[in-house]
Amino acid sequence: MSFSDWISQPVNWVFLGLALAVLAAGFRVVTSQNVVHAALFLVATLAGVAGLFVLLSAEFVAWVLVLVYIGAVVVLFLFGIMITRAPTGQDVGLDNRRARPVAAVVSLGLFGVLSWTSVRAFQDTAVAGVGERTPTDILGEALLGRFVFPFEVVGFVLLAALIGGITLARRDLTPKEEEERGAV
Amino acid sequence: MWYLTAEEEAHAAEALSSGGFFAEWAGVMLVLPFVAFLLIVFFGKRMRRHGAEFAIGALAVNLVWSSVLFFQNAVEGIHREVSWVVGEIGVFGGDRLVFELGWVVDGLSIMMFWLVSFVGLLVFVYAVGYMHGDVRVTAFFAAFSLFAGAMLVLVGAPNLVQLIIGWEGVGLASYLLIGHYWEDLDNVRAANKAFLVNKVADVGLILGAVVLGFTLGTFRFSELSVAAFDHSPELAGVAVAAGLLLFFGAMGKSAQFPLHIWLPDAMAGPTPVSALMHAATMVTAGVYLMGRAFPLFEYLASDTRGLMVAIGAITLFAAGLLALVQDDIKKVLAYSTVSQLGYMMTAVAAGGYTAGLFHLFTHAFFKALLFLGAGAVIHAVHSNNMSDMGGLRHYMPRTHWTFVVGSLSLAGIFPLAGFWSKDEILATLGYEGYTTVMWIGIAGAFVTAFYMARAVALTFWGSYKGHGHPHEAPAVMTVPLIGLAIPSIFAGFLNVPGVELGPIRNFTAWLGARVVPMGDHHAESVDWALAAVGLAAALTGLVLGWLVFSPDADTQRARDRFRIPVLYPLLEAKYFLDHIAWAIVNATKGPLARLVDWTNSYVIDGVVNAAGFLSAALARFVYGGLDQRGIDLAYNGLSQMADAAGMAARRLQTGRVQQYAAGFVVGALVLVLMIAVFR
Amino acid sequence: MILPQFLILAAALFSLGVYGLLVRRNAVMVLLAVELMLAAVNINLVAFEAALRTSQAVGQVFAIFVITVAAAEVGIGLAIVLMIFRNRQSANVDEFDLMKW
Amino acid sequence: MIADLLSNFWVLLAVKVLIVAALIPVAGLVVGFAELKLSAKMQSRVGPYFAGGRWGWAQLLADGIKFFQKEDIVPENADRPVFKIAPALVLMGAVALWVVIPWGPGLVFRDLDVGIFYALAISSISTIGVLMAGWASANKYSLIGGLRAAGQLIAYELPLVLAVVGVVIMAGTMSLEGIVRAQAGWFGEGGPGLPFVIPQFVGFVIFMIAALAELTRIPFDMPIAESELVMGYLTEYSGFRFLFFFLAEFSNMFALSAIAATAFLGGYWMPGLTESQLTFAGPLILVAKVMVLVFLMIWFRWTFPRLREDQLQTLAWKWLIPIALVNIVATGILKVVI
Repeated sequence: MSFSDWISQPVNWVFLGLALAVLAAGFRVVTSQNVVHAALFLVATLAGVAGLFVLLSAEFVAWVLVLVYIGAVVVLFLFGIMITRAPTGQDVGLDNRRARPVAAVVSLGLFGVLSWTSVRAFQDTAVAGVGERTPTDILGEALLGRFVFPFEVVGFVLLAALIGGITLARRDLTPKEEEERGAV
Repeated sequence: MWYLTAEEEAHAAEALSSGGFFAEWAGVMLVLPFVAFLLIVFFGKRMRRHGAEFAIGALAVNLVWSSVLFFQNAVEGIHREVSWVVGEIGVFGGDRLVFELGWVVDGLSIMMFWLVSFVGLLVFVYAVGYMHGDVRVTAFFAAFSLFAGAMLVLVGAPNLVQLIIGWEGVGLASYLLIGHYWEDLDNVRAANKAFLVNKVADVGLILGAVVLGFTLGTFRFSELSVAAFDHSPELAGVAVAAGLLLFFGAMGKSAQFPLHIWLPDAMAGPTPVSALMHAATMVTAGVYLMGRAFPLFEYLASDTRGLMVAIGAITLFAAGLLALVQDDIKKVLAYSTVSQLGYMMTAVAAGGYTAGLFHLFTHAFFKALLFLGAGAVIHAVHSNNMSDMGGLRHYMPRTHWTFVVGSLSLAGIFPLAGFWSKDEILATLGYEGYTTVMWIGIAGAFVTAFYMARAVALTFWGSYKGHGHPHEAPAVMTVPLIGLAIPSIFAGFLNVPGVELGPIRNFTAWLGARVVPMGDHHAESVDWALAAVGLAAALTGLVLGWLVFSPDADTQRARDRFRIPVLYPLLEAKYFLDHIAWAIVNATKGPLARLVDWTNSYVIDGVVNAAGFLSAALARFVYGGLDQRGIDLAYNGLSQMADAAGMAARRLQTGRVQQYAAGFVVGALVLVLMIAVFR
Repeated sequence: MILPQFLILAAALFSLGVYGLLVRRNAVMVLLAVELMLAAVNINLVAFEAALRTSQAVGQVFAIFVITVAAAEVGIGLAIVLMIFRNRQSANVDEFDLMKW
Repeated sequence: MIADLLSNFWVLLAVKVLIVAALIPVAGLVVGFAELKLSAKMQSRVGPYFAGGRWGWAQLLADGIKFFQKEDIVPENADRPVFKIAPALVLMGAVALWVVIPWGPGLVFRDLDVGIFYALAISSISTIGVLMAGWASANKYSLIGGLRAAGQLIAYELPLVLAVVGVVIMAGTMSLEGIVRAQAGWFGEGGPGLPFVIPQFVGFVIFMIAALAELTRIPFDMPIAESELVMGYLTEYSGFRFLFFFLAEFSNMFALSAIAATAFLGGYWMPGLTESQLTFAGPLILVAKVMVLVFLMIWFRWTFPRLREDQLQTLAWKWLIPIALVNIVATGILKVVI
């Protein structure tokens, strides 16, 4: 498939737009010198990824991504950042400047190898489009049928993470505070 | 004279009853005091009487039990032996030499069971009053219960091993109780002395047990008796040696000259201890052992008799003399006890089985009575010394009268218990041909009466020389006194020669209920002539003592200060026996220790050192030559290489996760490329 | 649409994540970079699912699993960072080098 | 002609966007005016009176024009881009909700397979906007307000979603249209039907409480508690950016009420009406139901006192979520039994 064939499909314009947005936002996530900005750019990246999922006929996954990531995970990030420290404006020392060239080389090499292998391996394999979206009930049956055990395990992992997070992050009450709590 | 017919000999054991339930389970009596001991140890301090309840309860049960046995035996004669094999000591000539525990119920052991239970119970009750307010009442009763248990184990022992266990058990209890007031160093010394002297004697007992056990292949008394009765050849070979060894052991526990030196010092313990252990029961264990092994001495080891009778005779007279000069009332009684033990030992050694044990029986009552009386007095005046007493008959009449009864009984005044038993001994000695010893015994009776008259006079007559106001002991103490005074008066009638008391037969018959006949020599009727002589000697002693010591305090003091030259210092110094013992120990311990040291330093150490030097030289070569210069070099080189490699490699571990991640990604890339290139 | 276009995009996003992972000093920022990488992985999973059309939508199911586990990971990760920040007044990864010789 | 035109995807899309864009301000105005007048009634006041002649009906229009005229003030230390984007993001979340609300049989902009799930997911986006607003204002009251809002929204998103799960289980679909059909056809075609508020009353109560919290309305209005935080994350906003927030709140109020009405009260459906009748009567019926719920929310505003922050969290984590979980289990069992 030549590039002109590829670009002539309108859906690929949408893809291109989303991809560029995702990459641009992703780039800002790792280069932004403001913590909050980075987190917000992550929101943009994930929104773009959700759009890509819709393109890829995975609507349910897309909304899961929105609900879990944008609705909860990033909020949690922002929450954590703002509770600890969140100056507006530039924040020096977010990056390890000496590591930049090495990291750039490594990630570029990684990108090269991955894309090269992907192209070589899958050439012109077509993917399902927007109209052929996966019915949600198939997902539901897969989750609660064939994958019910991993599903339970994931639920258990979440529970463990919940308990672990509470245990780690809670501040031990001072005796006075404990007394006040007990009095309530 | 009284001899067995052939038929009687053959059927003596078979004629006896097996005794029924109470004999079958007589072991309960052996166990109960130990149960009481444990209960006292664990719960004693919480009890109102600090654990005395348990001790008294156990002995009360025992008294009922042994009384039943006593009457069964008196009516029909019992022999019953129960043994359990609990272990193996070794193999002897194809036979297993086993370790057994159990009980033997026969005339001798029943007499001892009953005696220990009866006197023990009264003394325990007395001790409740006597020990009131003491700092360690619980410990006292615990040790006392332990003693009772060990004593019952001893007298119920069907074999020598169990006897030795009980023997050492009573020794332990004795040690604990002599040292009851350990705050005073003298008491500790006394306890140590008693323990060590007993240990010296115990060596003889244990060696004797070993000799007998390995000769017969068993430790059982019954088989020993049968073998002796049958004149077993192999036993005959060792009989004299074994007999002497056993007698040596008995000398220690029963305080025979010259091993009697521990007993007067043992008076450091509380008075009830002196009464029960060091007068009535424990010290008679030696006499009991002689009685238990009597067939051995009767049928085989009769050659040892001369020595044994001699030692008994010396003991009875020398100890009696020592009692004359003591100021401490308990020591008077202690030397009196030694003297009476001499009587018993002499009698048994001379072949008077019944005579010796009958004296043991009666002596237990009146000597315990005297000790308890002395205890009541000490309790009242807070002093052991008769020079602090006097005139107490006005203050403590009950104690006075019971003490007088005990004294008269001990002195052998007709018709009290002591008269009959002492007369029996003197008669036996006469029949057996030990005439000299018999006269020594009569002289001893005189001495006995004399020092008892002195003790009564100095304590209860004259006028009070001490401080404060003495008062009568409480009922819990006087009731046991009366309880002991009654048998002190009447016990003698049990064994009037030739008199049967209806269904309850003569004491001789009870005591003869054994697996084999005793071959005892026993008078069929009272030898009134001899009795008159003995009584005369005793009365003379009494009257003389009375004349010398009774009138009043001043006379007493003057008379007491009168010192007979030569004799008095000799008695004062207790024949220098303690000095001699010290001298022996001091003289031997140095050379002996030096010999051992020399052997150790030059012989043993020499061998060890030589081996050591050789090994060291070899080791030095291995170490210096092979190890240090050869192997270590190689290992050091290797380890230095490893060290250097590690130092180089540890730079990789920076602790920075991101560097690891970078390395990880690079590694993955390289891997992918390699697969792509080389596929 | 063809598969490689999504794979290359995922590769690019993943590489960006790796870059952020290696460069960032702040632990929270490192976590953000990890989220990028996880998003890239999810793109791959969903894209493969769209290409292969398994009968039970296995790729999407696993994408959901990844999202869920990532949520757990963020929760724990942030708790740890908070803890460290509270104890050391710093959330810089290159200062957590206690686990070395 | 018109049918041809509408069959073109892009034209249809443009029309739909236009309708939504027009509906949102109208809905916002209606709800806002209702709030003004109802509040006044409950407090025995007259409320807006002069604007527009009668009843003060043009009051909010006048307010809107006033807001547009005002200067767009950005604080000196504010993070300008974030500060500016935040209101738009919040409004966007509110707008996107409208896509899936069915107004009648087939009268829906996009009947998504995962409709109700989409609605809940999209509504959570506004949380980000609130946080952005709070942080970018560079003002401690704003930041605290933003953080409070974030904590509150995260906490109440869970009961919101879990309360709906019961309905989804009963309907067997996440499509809002499907849920309405399930309620209408519960006792067979043409039967009386069953609004899910009856079997799912617990879920309905939880949903309404959680919705109030999501809207940060009294009694859950700690993020903008005047007496504590001036105006919370809204403190630094003025002019049309404030209007965006204002509009988003009322629009959200309407949209969430619409979703609640659809999920629990039968949506556009009313017993006794045929499908063709519902095509015309549906929107009116839905609006009527929505206005009942909006009235409820306004009523609560003047009934309950404001909660404390820890009471808020306790209510969510210790009461609503466990009850919602129990409700789900019970519904599942019920479904299996039936």
